[in-house]
Amino acid sequence: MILTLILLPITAGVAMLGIRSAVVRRCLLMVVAAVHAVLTACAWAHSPAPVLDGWLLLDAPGLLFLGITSALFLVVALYALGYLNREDWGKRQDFEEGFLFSNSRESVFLCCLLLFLGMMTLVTVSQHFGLIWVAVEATTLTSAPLIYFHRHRRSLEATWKYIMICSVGIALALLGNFFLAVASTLSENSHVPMLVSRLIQSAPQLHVLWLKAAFLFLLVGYGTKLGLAPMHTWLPDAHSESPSVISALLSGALLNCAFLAILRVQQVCVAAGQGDFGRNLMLGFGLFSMLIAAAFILQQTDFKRMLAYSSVEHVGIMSLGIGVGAGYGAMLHAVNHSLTKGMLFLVAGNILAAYHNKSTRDIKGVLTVLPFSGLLWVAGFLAITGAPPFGIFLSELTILKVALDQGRFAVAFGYLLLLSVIFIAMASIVFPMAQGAPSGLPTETSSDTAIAAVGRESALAIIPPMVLCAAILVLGVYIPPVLQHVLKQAAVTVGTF
Amino acid sequence: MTMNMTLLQIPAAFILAPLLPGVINRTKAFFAGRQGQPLLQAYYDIAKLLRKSAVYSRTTTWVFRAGPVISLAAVITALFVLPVGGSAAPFSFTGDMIFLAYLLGVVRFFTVVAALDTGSPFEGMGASREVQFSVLAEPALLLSLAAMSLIGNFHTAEIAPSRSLFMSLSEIYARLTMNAWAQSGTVLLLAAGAIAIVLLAENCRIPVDDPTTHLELTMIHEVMVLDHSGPDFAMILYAAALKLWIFCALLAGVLTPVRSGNLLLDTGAVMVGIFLIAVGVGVIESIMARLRLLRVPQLLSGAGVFALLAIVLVLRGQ
Amino acid sequence: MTHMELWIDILIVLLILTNLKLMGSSRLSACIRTVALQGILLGALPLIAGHGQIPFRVVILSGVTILLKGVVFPWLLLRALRTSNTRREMEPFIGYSTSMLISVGLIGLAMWMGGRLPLPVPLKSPLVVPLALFTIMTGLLAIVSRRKAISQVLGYLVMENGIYAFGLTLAQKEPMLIELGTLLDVFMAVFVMGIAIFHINREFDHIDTDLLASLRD
Amino acid sequence: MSLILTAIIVLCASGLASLGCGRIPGRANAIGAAGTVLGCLIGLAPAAEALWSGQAQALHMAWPVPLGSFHIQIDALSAFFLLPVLGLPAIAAIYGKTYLAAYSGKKNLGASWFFYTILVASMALVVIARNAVLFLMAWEIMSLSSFFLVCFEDEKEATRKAGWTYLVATHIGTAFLLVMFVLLTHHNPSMDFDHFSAAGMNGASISGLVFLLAVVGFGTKAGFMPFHVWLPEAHPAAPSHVSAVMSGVMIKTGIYGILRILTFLGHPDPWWGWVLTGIGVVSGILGVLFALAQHDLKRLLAYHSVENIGIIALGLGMGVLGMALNQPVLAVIGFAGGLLHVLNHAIFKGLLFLGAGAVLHETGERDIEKLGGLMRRMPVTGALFLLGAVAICGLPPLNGFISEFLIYMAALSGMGAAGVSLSGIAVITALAMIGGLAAACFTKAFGVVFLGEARTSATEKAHEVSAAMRFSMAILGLGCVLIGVSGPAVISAMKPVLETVTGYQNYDVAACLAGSLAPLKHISAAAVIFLAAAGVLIWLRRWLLSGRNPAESGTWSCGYLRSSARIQYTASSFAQPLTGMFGFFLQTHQEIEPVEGYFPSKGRLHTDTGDIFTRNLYRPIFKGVERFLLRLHWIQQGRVQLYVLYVAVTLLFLLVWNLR
Repeated sequence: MILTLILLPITAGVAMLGIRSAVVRRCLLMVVAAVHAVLTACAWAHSPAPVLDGWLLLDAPGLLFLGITSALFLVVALYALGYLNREDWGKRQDFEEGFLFSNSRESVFLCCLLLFLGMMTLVTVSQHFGLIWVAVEATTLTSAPLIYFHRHRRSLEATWKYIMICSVGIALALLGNFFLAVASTLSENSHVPMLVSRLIQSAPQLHVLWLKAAFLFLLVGYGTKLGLAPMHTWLPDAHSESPSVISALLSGALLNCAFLAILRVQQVCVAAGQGDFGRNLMLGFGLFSMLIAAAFILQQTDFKRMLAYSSVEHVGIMSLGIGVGAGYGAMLHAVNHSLTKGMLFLVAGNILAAYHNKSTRDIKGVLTVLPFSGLLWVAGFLAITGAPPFGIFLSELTILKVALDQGRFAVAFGYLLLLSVIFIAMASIVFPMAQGAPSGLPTETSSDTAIAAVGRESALAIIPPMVLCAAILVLGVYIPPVLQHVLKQAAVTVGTF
Repeated sequence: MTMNMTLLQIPAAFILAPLLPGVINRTKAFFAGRQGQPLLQAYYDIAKLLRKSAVYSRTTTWVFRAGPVISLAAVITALFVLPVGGSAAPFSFTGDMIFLAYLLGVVRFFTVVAALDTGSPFEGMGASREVQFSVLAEPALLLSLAAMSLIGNFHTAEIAPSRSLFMSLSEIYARLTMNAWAQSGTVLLLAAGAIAIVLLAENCRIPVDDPTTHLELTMIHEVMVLDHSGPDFAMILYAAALKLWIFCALLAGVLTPVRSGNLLLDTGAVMVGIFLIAVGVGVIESIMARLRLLRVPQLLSGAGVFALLAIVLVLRGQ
Repeated sequence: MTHMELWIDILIVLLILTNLKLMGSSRLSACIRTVALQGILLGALPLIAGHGQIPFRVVILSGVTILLKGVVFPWLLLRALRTSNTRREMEPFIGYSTSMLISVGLIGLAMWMGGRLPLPVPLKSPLVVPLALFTIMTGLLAIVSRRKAISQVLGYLVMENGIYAFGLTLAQKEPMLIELGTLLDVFMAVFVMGIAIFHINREFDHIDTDLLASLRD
Repeated sequence: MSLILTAIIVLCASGLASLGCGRIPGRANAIGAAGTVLGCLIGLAPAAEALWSGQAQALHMAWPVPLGSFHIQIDALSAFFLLPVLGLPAIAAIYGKTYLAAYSGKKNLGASWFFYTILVASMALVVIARNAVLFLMAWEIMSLSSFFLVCFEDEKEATRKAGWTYLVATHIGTAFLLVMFVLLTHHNPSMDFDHFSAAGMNGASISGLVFLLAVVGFGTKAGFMPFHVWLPEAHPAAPSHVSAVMSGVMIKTGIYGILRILTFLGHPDPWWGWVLTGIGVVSGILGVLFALAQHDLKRLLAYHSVENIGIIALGLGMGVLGMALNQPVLAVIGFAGGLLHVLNHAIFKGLLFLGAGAVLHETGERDIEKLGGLMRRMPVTGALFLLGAVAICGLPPLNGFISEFLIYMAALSGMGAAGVSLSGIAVITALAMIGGLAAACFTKAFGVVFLGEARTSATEKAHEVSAAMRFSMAILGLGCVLIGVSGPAVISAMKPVLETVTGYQNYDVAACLAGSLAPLKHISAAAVIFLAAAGVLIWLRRWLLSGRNPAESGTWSCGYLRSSARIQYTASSFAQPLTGMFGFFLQTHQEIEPVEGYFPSKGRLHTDTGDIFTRNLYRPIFKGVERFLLRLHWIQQGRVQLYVLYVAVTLLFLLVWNLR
């Protein structure tokens, strides 16, 4: 079943290249997404057997992140249907600089999309550090063409930065893998295989110094992919220039994959008695990421960049959560953040489609122009900043409680301070956009005709974010027992509570 | 015995209060070397006004007409908690001094509102000053009364549930004996000073206000009631007289510490005190000029400082 | 010092020299050739280090490495270079002589760090770890200090070479599947970068990264 | 318990139903108002029962969220707060139905009612929640729903700014509460109130810290100075019935929070009482001073909320001091005064905001300098506003006096005890000054708006508001009078509440209250005398004037014959002596073009009193943080080389750092 989960999207992706009918392609996309989701659900119900000598195995963290990825992908695929329908496939004008550009071919786009899903699935099920590395690098490569979907200068720049920085980062992670291999070399002829479970078993025998060095390299390497500051620099560019569908997946699913990769190393560290070493580093990176995110969300002029920096903030929170030992909170936060950020990017796509503008200073009156999207935009803001009854409130509270229970007052202070600053900064951007009389619309006539020109919101653009909104609302007041169980298991796996 | 006096206090105030402005005016006339008004001028004025009809501004509403009525009613109610010298008031209860002060607040509130109802700039001006000065006068009055309540009482470390340490006005004044003066004379003197200043301010006497001036720009109380006429104005005059009576009684109670138990002696002493205070007010009005308006807050702050000092002394001293 | 160890040391010194050459030359085609040479040398390293009896998988891996790093990548890059009409790296952020000086400094740093990391199993040459670290740093330095997109890809390749040097000599027990997967990924990365350079050239008419700095805050 | 849950469900359901009818304003309006009234009435029943019997009722259910459980309880304290929490919104809803009708077609009334009902429901949940997670959720939902209500007219720049300020303030306040609750449940996997303990790290007591956090966190909501800055912005911006609910009830949840936390902290330290008293003095005096300097009627009322919260804080401060120093009388009377003022303020502030709303509804004007003479056009509103004004000034025989009197009593009775005397003096001085200033402020507000002549044409079209709106205000006015004359009964009924707050046994509280019951009885009697005297005098005046024929003329202007409405004293000039006297605190901004020369042309004077805390405390802090963070923007320069350098340097730094 695990193999099916990986191979299904890959084969379907390759097949995409050969399908000429747009309808069939889109149907295939939906079918794959749905089947993938159903298989994932089955995996949640009954843990599937390990394959390839335990290289591919679904443990609790993997199950959790696979679940997020699959669910988000299903919703995003639904949105993508509407998105691809809306897209104008000919040459058209860029709304910022005015030059002409076109899109890459839909078949390539969908192919990469499915390959991307396959690679992310591979990350979640891999137990071998080498395989994890291969899969993570593969996600970078398959997602690069997705970012360059709109073929214009800015997206090209973003893609370039994305490949360059992430490749360098991942290369460092490869070195980290080798270091880990050195650490696991017991003598000339005996070494521990690079499987997570085996390394944990023989963790006491590992070479501490090499293990630490390996952790540093892997943290910085995968941290680049995860978007921890100061390695996050590619993230705002890639998220703002890619289509919203892709931004949602990058933020909601891809970051988690990198996070999972770091958690795997942390697992080994904890088993080797070096848990505090890893935790302190993650704590530092977490706080620094929040600080950087706060600085750049403040007076941000591009709302998609704002969301991207918010992702930096939230990976910071997740990292900080692991850092203070709040594994449960961090895992819950990963779930909440993925769904919330996915929803926000989808709504941002709707706003962008109506306004043809990304400037937070020009756009006004979203609530009037796009009543549903506006409402979701405001709700998403509240959710992402941790207002109840949305899920992030609970995860942030849990992390705070652990931090204070550990007596880490300075950390708790910084955490709350930065959360507040970010809340204020985002509120100063989101509400002026949502409220007031409409302005910033593409047609410079009276607001009534401009609103009429935008027309009513289509169901395919509204239902996916609504579904996500409902999900985070539910997670804010009710955590299903099955999820609760997996979260607790995952927290135990990474050596926290 | 005491009972009788208690019941007599209110009629006495009703009857004697309008005499006080007369006494003041006669004193001033004496100092100015004039014949002056008759001692009973205020009675004549009230009687005359009661017989007259009234003129109302077209701007005014029922608020204007209600002002004098409510003011007078409040002053009359205040008389019920007012001890005259050592004899208790008809109503004496813990915290009645606050009730008294707030009843005077009601008087002020409705006088001011009635003044504003005319829409006249002059009355507005007077009203504005009235509320300004009361902000400072009210704490001074309450603090000085509180200081007196603490005299000789500051020794119980714990307040028993059944009995409050803090007392009613009547109890306070009943304890202001010669002995109390001997023990804490400074405190009482300071408190009396504060009350005296508040008396001058609240009753619109020189140096705060000049009731006889004819330049409306400088007046406070008189200008607020410019538009009232007939029975309304009679009520205002009467209420003003009663208010003066109340303050004189409060001050006289401190300054005449005759608590012999002999009704005649005690009552006589305090009555003499009340009228001597009226004479004193007259003397002040004769020998002092009106302060500049900007100076008045300083004078009232002085009263507040007196009262505060009194409290500090009484708390430190025992 | 045995015969074989001498050969290893010679190889390592050659690798270090290729790094210095890369940092010192401005002609891009020369740089590409240097990197190609480095790839070939790197591919040869496990063959020499193998005590005479060389397992089959090592032969395959070395072959693939030499093929990819010595032939395919340079060919890809040279093609991109030709289409873009670019010859030289003009005005790098850090000048050539400075780059050389920094490189020398980096050798020292690499030596120090190599000394701080005692290996659990004794190596054929104590220079391998410093070499690997130095190559990685050179690659990073190239990425950071050069303006042309191609130079950055070269930097990435050098860095990858350094990592590879480390991996080949230290962790030979890695399963072959992983090794191949790794190589495939690197190949794909360079391939995608090549495509990106192609698009950059089409979009901007040259491959300077200066114009790729419009997305900022 | 089922009744209160039913009430909450009814409220939420009617809100949703109203939201569903968003396109038909009339129906949305009717459903929203009716649902609110119904829900509130259902909810009041268990509250009344709990107060009457003194028995607490609880419901405890599992709730699968981390740290949470669905634990609610109605004890006497909760029940006491439920009275205003459910009472005032019901009355305001009746008013709001007509008030909002003016916006039908222009605004989404369904959404407004939705947030209104959610606000009421969440407030009810706040006062009955017994689990920190549940409490915090209700608390934040309350804040958010009221935020959306404030943003009702979001097309106005000022409204958006007000909403922003409110949102920021309430969010920061909640951050303090988060820390507070977590500290209270140190190392405990459950955040139920039952498990709260003030024993912190290593057994050391952290109750002082928790208390301070509560004061800041809850104080932000309550409007303690200097955390009040959102209040004068947000309350005026909301629709008037919402202002009434926010000012009258919602900010009291902050007071509830402090009281509730006090019950967990055990024996207080004296400095807690001093802190509360200090806050009370500052909030009370500065609140009313700033109110005095305002020209905007609703803003003025909002500052008065700060003042009244200050008075409540004085009462609580006395109560805490009493507990700290083992002076049960002081404690009981202080808390009684503070608590009763909570109820009283809800009533008269509700009345005043509804009155202000009526003026706004009819004239479209909130600037009192442009109003005047409304008494003749809106006699009922005017009379009720006057009643509210008298009550808020704390004048007898209305309700405001009763609660202030109790606080005075507490201060005076504690004066003798060591540790209280200074606070006692402060309380008496402050209360007396507040009384004087409040009288100044409300004679100004009432006088300038309702009396005299109309200053501009804004009032021309005004006429009396609808019966429903008058009815709402009349109910509240009746409340002012009833509590005013029945002080002893009210205080006796509060006995279980005081037991909950102080933790004293039955006997003690009753005994402590006895000392204050007698005076209150006398005051009630004196109130009757007052009313009787007024009645007699009215009759006397009627009788005297009956045969005569009162004449009418213009106002006597001391000889000026051609007087116009514009020569009336304005609100600014009325307040000027006092604002000038306290100019140091107010820092009023003045623009003046004096009248100069022999033939003067136009002169002009404009004053504007912003908040000194906003200007001198918060704005510099915010600017400083902003400047620091913006300086970090150079990081993102756009060059990929630099970005890779970051990665390399980070790695190198970590390596060197960890491999030293």
